[in-house]
Amino acid sequence: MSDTTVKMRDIAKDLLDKGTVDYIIGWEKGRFSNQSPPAFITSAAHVGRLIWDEYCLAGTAKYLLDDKFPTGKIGIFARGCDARAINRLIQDGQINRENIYIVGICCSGMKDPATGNTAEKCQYCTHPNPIVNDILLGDPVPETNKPERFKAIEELERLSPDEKYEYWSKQFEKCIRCYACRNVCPACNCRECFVDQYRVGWQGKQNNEDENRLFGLTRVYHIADRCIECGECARACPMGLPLMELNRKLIKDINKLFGPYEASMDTETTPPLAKYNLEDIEEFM
Amino acid sequence: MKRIGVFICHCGSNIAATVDCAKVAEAAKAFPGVFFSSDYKYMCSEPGQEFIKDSIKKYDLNAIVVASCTPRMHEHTFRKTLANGGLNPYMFEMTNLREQCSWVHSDIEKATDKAIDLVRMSVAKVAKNEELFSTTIPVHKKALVIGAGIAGMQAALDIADAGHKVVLVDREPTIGGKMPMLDKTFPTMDCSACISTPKMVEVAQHPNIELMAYSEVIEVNGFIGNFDVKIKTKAKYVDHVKCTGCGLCETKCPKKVPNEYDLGMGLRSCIYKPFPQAVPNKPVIDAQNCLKLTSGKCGVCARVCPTGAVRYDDTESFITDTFGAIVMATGYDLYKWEDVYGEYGYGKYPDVVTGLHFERMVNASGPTGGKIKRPSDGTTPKTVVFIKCVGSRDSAKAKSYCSRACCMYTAKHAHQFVDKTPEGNAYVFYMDVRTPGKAYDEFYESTLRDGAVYLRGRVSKIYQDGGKLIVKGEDSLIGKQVEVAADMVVLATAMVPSAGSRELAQAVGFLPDLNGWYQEAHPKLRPVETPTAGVFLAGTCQGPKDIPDSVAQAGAAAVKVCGLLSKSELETNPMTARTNTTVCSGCGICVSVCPYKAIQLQSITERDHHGHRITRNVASVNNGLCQGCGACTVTCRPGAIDLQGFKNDQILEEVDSLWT
Amino acid sequence: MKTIAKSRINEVLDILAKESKVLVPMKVNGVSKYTPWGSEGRIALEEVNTLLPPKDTLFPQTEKMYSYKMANQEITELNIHDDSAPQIIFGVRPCDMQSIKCMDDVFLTKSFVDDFYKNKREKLTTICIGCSRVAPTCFCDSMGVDPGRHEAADVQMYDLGNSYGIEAQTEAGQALLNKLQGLIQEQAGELTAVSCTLKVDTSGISDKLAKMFEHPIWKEVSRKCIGCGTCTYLCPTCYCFDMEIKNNGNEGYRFRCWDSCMFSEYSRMAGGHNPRPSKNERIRNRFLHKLEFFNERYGKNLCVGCGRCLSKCPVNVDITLFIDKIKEVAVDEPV
Amino acid sequence: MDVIEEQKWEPKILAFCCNWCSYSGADLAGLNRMKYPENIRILRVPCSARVNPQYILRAFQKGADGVLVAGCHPGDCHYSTGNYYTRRRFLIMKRLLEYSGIDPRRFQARWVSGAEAEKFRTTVTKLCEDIKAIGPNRKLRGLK
Repeated sequence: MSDTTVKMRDIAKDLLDKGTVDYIIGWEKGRFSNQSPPAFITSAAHVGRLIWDEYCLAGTAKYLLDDKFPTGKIGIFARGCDARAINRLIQDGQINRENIYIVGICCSGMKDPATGNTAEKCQYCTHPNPIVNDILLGDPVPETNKPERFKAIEELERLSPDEKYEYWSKQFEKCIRCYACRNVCPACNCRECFVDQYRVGWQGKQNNEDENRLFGLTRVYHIADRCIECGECARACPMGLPLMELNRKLIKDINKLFGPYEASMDTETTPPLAKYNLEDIEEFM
Repeated sequence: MKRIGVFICHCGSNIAATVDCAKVAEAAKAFPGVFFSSDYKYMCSEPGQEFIKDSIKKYDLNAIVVASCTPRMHEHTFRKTLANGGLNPYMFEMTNLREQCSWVHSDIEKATDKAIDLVRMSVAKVAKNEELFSTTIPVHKKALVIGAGIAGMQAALDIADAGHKVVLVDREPTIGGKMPMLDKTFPTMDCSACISTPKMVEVAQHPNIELMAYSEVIEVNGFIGNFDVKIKTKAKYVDHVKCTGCGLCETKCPKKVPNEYDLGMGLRSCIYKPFPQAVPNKPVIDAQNCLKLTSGKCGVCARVCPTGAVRYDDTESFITDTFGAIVMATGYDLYKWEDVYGEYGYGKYPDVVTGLHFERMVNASGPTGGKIKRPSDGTTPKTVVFIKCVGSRDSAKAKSYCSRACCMYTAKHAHQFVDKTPEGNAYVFYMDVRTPGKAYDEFYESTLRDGAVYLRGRVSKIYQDGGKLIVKGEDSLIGKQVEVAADMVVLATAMVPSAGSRELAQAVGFLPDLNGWYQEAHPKLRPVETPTAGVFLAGTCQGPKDIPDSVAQAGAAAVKVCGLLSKSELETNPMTARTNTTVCSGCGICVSVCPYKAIQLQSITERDHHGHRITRNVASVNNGLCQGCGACTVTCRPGAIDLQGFKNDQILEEVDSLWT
Repeated sequence: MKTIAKSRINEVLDILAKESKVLVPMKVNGVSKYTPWGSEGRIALEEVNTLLPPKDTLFPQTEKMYSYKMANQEITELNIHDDSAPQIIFGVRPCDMQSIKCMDDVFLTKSFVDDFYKNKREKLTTICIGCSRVAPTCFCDSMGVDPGRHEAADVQMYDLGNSYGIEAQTEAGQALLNKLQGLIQEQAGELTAVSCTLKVDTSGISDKLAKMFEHPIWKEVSRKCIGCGTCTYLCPTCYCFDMEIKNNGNEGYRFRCWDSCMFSEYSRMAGGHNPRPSKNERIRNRFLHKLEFFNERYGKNLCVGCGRCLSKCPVNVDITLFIDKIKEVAVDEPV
Repeated sequence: MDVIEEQKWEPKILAFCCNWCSYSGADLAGLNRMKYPENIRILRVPCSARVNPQYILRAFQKGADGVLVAGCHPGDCHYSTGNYYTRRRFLIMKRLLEYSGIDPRRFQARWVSGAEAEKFRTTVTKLCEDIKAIGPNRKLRGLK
């Protein structure tokens, strides 16, 4: 048992005993050794369920939306990605910082349950250390901005329009519209998703390549300047759509067009598409 | 369930000549929700509108589409027709078959197909229209006039005489603008100052006018009836309450600098009034040049001032006030010919001057006491060449437009010169002589009779030769090169919008045209209004004009203002943003993009699905402030905030309808 | 028994494909699913079961029901849609075969017959291949399914190493075998019995759950659910659907498409009220439907133990763990 | 689309025009009797900032061969800042469309003032020519 696990349990026990938090969100072992799904610990007696290993893949922050108006504080274990997700939810006005107690964990990356190699979402992680926390576990992991994470996008950009279309057709043709990508995404925190607005009719419910593509492109546009690159969408997708290749395309362009920007590094910076600069590049003359 | 009526207008032959209106009407019958469709010669005519009203009753219609001209023309007309016909005026959509179809196409078949598509779009949209109702906003019965030239003064006086409060702002130490600088006014040759300075005094003394000279508008917020304006008054260094305007300080001031009012031809002290009849008739200190303020030495003016009005520690001050209407009267500047006209010497020849220099010269109160003298050596010129259209009507080098006043004032100058210099020769190089106006052409004729020589052609070169300026040009009427050895050359330079007018327009919230002149709401029908409701135009800020036109337009603007201020409240446009609070998650992105600060997060208390009381934030829109641009709607991912009259489902229906 | 050499499976499929569409487990850009023989992709018989279940063949994710035309505000044309055609589905695993039986119950029995389903079902011939090995997530035998075979299949095949044992179980199956005469040979074959490594005890669970509608356990087991539709869309038996109209000016069509009881919008009523407001109620509905309601109505579980949901759920919501938990909790009277 | 249809194919191009500049620019083109192709269908919006990029996706999905978004020049927006947001939104959407395989010539955003009738004419004419050259749009097209 890793000593982070030990520390996790001690802290959780302490927080629950003292009543600092009503419950704490972490991870526990699933039925199989390569599963460490999220866990909700409500009493000190159960802190033994908590675990920290290389299969703690799922994000914890999104669960804060299930309890937006808590009676007491919510404890949450947060890796780098979860911390940015928390900022995202705070900036989007969904939760209050005062209502949560963040136990940050410096994360050196998880494994893909299927292959045992480094999980893709972690391969390209630029902020493994929680940027916001009330207490920090483990020693900070060295951070790089991983320019290589845009390599796949650059390669796609080099394709001809028809080749690009062909590539995405193959992808969207697979989509089953289970909306796992949306439901794990901390930037997807609307009360009612546009796809569910049958009265307005943004989106047909038919499952076909084009409706799926429409959903895919709209989804990425909706999170364009708010994606925190946690990679949960791609991880959650049961059909293996390379969703981060869409997200990162916009992230790349936004950085190029409007200057360096990383979403949710704080809770104040206005997202680039909600502001402007008189000197923005001009292509529409 | 919608019962839609469709009316296709022939607009005489304007539409019918290119679009098969009957065919369009027939096609429309088949569109979903259409229960009546017909074509008609003139929908906007009285009988046309009656036709709509009758059909509403006869076929029990509850939504109407009229396909005719641009909605920018008649949308309002037909909304009223609906109201008179007993429908909500917003159950209406208009299809633009004239400006955007019949007038721009010639192939009847294709134009008709397009027309059918355009009508289909409107039908699809109107099927989603909802009844809208306007609310009212208060009107602050106070007007702001920006710029106190002849136009600004006239507008201020007319509004004030009608009994409304006016604040008149000018950035110069004195009001009056350019008119008092002029000597005589064409065609009557009465003294410019003699008729403008009394107006200045009248303005200063009017009980309803608050004068703010040496001041600038720096910030404008709000909307028609409710403009919140921030005005800066520059540091005068003279307490105008104490100052009696005796002028002692000006005589004692040890430092003299070129006087802007005389275009640098004369001198003034550093504590100064621009000219003797300045209003307010009290001096200000020119901080750039004042010895006390620049070096701390001197202080003479303070010592000699009998009332102790001089205050070197004076600072700029700010006031904010609310106005119901704004009149823009920012006037013009003269085109900087020195920057581009190399053939005239780029301004390096002292005796090549502009018409305004000439005005100051011939003006008895000017730097030369009314004597026409060469700036270079002060001698009286015998031969003067006048060149028209310097910067005007010259799209290659400068401005493509005609400055309108030059023909007349050049005729006036020539007349004045030969008048004052009997043995003198006046040559006028011109492209055309434009004298439309009462007694204008007669005046020009008299100038010819006075002996002024008009040469039709452009001047190709001016160069110095000893004491003379050699003016080379062409007389295109005889097709010969001409050369005049002149003592002085007077350029009729183009009018351009005054410095800073573009920034001011943007602060107020409308846009100048391509030349920087203020764009009127409609070139013919709304010449003194801007696209921004409650903001009006007077004088040359809208385009080159002479004095009579400026004064006339000022009066027109004043009437518009009085009309507005006569109401105590206004109906608001109901086509504003609205929030669906069940969908709104309170992320607040819409708040950040609203240009009118019309959206705020407001907390509401409700019960959640499990019956627990919760308090959460939602966006709430101030209909008075919202102008209906819809920028917020696009930032809202779930479309919780939507724009009435241009709702997401309406626009999506329009798009879809094109491919049904 | 009758056998066919594995090396000649392609020939078998070629012959069958002459007369009707043959759906074969294939890997098509990364996804294993039942794919028409002859289309691009690699045949994937080695996979224990495909990522996408065969559900789509009988109950498409999006299915046109009827189309209409209008003129002058009146309906002028109405056409019921029927795209059913003879189909053979090859290589169905016993768990998925069982799922077809579940759907048969839903769409064909209890005095309700769904024609769209019926037309397709009547024209479908099923060829089941018994499993010679199982995946760690397989638990079909706990759900009363024999991993080795399924009696409902028209043709049953057994993996004998280099060849498949093959036998007809229905007339349709016999007719199909007749077409393969040349390829079939007699040879003795050893059937190796397989059983799942993942076991759950479902005995009495239906009755127990009947008493647990208000039990606090739902809050606990639903907590980590993210409310996506992965489990229901990958499930071979989940048959919930929504019906919508796609209108396009004066014409349009009505279609039905899969829907998921895991979506918050699924149970939202027109007025906005939602009888299943949170995942708590939604998860309860799904598990009760699978293990209780369906049992009550059709006498079997609506879970066939294919293991797709537990291997693909992004947060490992695991029906087998849930069943174990139910066993543990004490319930006497309804709470 | 078969060859015969191909030959009589005429592109249908949707143009979102802001009420204050581009739409009145189009009106001015009419007043001046300027001619441009019939393939343009103008959809009037109060401001280019009202144009949701999702509308463009929708138009292509429905079968648009080309889409134009036209608004006031930066600095000239009737609502003072709307088109600055438009600019950012469509700088992004333009690239996303291209990335997903839509020929970049099929989508354009342009600033057309109320005075620029000629610019409106040349813009839509050019757009039409380009799209006639690349042929009907078959991408993103949904089942009707």
